[in-house]
Amino acid sequence: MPQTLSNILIPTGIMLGIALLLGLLIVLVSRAFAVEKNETKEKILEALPGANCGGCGFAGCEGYADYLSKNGQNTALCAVGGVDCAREIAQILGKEAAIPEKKVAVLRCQGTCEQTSKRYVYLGTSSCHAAAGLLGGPNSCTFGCLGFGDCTAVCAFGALKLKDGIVSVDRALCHGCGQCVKVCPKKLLELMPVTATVAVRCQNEWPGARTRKNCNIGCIGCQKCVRSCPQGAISMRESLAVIDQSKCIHCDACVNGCPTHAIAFLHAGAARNTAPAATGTKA
Amino acid sequence: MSENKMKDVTYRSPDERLAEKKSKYTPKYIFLNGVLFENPALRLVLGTCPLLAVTISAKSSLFMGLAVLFVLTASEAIISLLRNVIPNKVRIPAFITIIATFVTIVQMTISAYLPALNESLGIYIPLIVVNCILLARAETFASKQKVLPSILDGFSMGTGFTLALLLMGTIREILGCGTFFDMQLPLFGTVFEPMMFFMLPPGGFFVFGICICLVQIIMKKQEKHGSSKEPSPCGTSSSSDCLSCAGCSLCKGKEE
Amino acid sequence: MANKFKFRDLLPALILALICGICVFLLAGTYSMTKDAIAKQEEEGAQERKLTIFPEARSFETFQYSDAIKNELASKGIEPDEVYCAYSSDGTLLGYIFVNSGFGYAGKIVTTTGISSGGDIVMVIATAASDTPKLGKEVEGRPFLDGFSGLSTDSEIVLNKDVSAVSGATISSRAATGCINRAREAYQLLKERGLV
Amino acid sequence: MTKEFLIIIFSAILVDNFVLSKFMGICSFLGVSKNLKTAMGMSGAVVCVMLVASAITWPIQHLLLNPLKLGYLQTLVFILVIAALVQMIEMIMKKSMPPLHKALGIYLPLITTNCAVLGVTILNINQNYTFAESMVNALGAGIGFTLSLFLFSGVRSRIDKADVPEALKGLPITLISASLVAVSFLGFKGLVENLFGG
Repeated sequence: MPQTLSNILIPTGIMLGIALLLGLLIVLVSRAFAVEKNETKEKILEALPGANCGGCGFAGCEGYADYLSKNGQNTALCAVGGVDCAREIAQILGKEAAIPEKKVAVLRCQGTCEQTSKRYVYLGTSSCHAAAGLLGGPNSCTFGCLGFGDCTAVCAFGALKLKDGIVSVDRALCHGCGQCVKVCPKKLLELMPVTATVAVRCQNEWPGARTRKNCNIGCIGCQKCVRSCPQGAISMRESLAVIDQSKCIHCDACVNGCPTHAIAFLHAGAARNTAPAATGTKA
Repeated sequence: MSENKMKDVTYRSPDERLAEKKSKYTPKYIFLNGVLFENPALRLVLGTCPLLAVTISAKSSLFMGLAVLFVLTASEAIISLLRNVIPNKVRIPAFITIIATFVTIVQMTISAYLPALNESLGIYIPLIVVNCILLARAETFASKQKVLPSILDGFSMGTGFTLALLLMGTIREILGCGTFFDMQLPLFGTVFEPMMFFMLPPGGFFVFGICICLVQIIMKKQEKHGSSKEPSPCGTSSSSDCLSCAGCSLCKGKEE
Repeated sequence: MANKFKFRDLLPALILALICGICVFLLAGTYSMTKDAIAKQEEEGAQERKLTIFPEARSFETFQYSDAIKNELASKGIEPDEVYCAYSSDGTLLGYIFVNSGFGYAGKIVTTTGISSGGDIVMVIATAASDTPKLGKEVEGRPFLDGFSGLSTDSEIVLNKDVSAVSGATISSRAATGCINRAREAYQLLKERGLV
Repeated sequence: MTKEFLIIIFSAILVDNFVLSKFMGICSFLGVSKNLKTAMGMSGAVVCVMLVASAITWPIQHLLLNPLKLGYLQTLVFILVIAALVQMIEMIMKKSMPPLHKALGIYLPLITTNCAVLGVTILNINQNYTFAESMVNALGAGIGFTLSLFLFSGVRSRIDKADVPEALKGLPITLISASLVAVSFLGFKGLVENLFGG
């Protein structure tokens, strides 16, 4: 009996010793490197959708939750989460709920294959950045959308699709996180409030004659829209019209006046009001 | 990368989140999960070390699969029994000790009392201790769920792993040495010269890649028909606690 | 440390130790139960191997040699794990059995080399337990090992000259040949000392 | 003496590279080599776990297990030591390098079951290396692991750029390229013999 007894007890004793030693070491290390648990940050992280899209300007939800748990202001930066997420965060931080302004990406170019032409056949890797590096891209208009889909690859919500040469934005799916705006080498995508109805869908700053030769739907800088806008919301940059959305009263005068249709409605239901002099703001 | 990665990531109210966590693991879901959606070898890419070494012959893959099935089910049961006892700080050493002890006890009993089984299975039992599946499943599943789901999960993961092993084993054995379960296949001896490449581990990588590619095609087809209500393959609902495992490019996990 | 070292902080370490203790208790228990069963299995295996080398042998005794020779063998790195003498039913000496071990591609290789009293290799049996089947395991196959039978123990056995290696398992075949050569050299040394 | 060490280091890094010749530690190798930063973080952790684990397991084996004939405890004790080390490294990393800790995710605890780490410790005992030799072997194995991880994450970032057929995207193409890298490492087989006349 003693033989088998010692045969069992000795190893058990050794193991107990080793395990105890290691356990103590672990406890010591865990005390030396304790990471304080930030309760509010955890709760906020739960509330955020976790898309890590960077739309709020922080490094993912973790960064935003960290910022919120520390200084607790602008609780409504999360475009993806939308209104109810902002309300929950405000509730966690004990602030009154701020309504985030829903934004949607808009492509400021209509240079589809029919409207423009190609200057050379591009056979490089299919990425906008690569193509843009080669003499501004194969398109006749070097400001225009190259259509290689860098933005579609980065869009986390599948809101961007390539349609006959340029990108089309699906406004329902777009959460306004702004990833595509950052990645477009030609800076054509811009986040505009959902309420906006019209926009200059062109970025071409060439004088009108040269634009006309390269794209039959580009802005030729004729300034008809500047004169026709009752609010003076449209100004000129080089020979390109720029609309200030805050002043726009959605009277649609500029759209009807534009000879090349460079200014276009943003979504089907926008063309509600054709009379130029109408006043009153739209919902 | 699949373009709509996080289509379903929208805001979910607190009680929605709670409901989602609870209701997820129905028995049918766990079994399908282990064999199809989250097959440990082909989807989560765990347990590759023994997988490459063992799938040289279909027979040894079958035995290895059965050994893993048996040990995985039992150790997940024990671990989920003790899940409230083991403090979080020492969870890994505790789990691995339980697994290692269990495997060694099984090895000893088999080599002592079942010499026939030991002849075929003997070499693979120590390999199981080093198999990542056990600790991965213990860490992600058994330490959070009750005993019964854990046993079912262990069983389903084991079967999934055995099926994957068997698939690879048969391919490598047929191509590598022209036999199937050690029976010389008629065509293969003379007309088709067996390729040694498949017996070497680089061949194992190659066949493993092809198998995952097949599974990916099947999953994509199902996704298109929408017939499979395939959850995000990492088995984690929201993407925030994604395991960023090797199969990350397959699932909706976040992408660095 | 910020706060005082309370007992609660030691709890994880104690629980880990407790779990490990119970595990090893079970392990040691099964080990002591299965120890003699495993030894019996091994013994049967060894006995069976010896009988295949010398079928007509009836009894095997471990070969005794003085410590001086043992150290000399060890210094040359050719000390076999075990040495036996095989005696037939009427007590005549049939030959010697050297058991050596070495390292193949994936694990231990144990060779049992039977050398007749005349000095030629009767037969060799190799076991490569943890080698991968179809590769390292082929070293156990008869085609490879039969190449050694009948070779004389005077000259060194060279792979791919006296014996052809197993294709695809060069490391394991080299390890096995190494073990057999070590057995041969040990036999030569014992012969010089007149013990054999 | 140094020739002995050189042989061990050389064979651990090139000839018997733990990942590409002995095929140990593939789980984390595949999981982490997606981008270089996490790959290097991981291999750093693996190297120090290997070194410290060898430093602890060698004396345990030779001073504790062998004299008392407790060979069967070897696997259990070794894995326990490695698991405790990994747990400590995880805590240290969580405190000092949280982004890396988040990037490694499940792969940090999986170092415990990483066959390479356990493989090194058991190999040190089986080859009955002296203490210095086993430390050198652990260092060589660690460097070999880092080298193969480094090579492979380079290969992998190239693949992400190339246009791969739809079905092969992601893991399958990674595995096929891993098999090619492994074949290239087969070439080192005879290196040590004729380099050092071993």
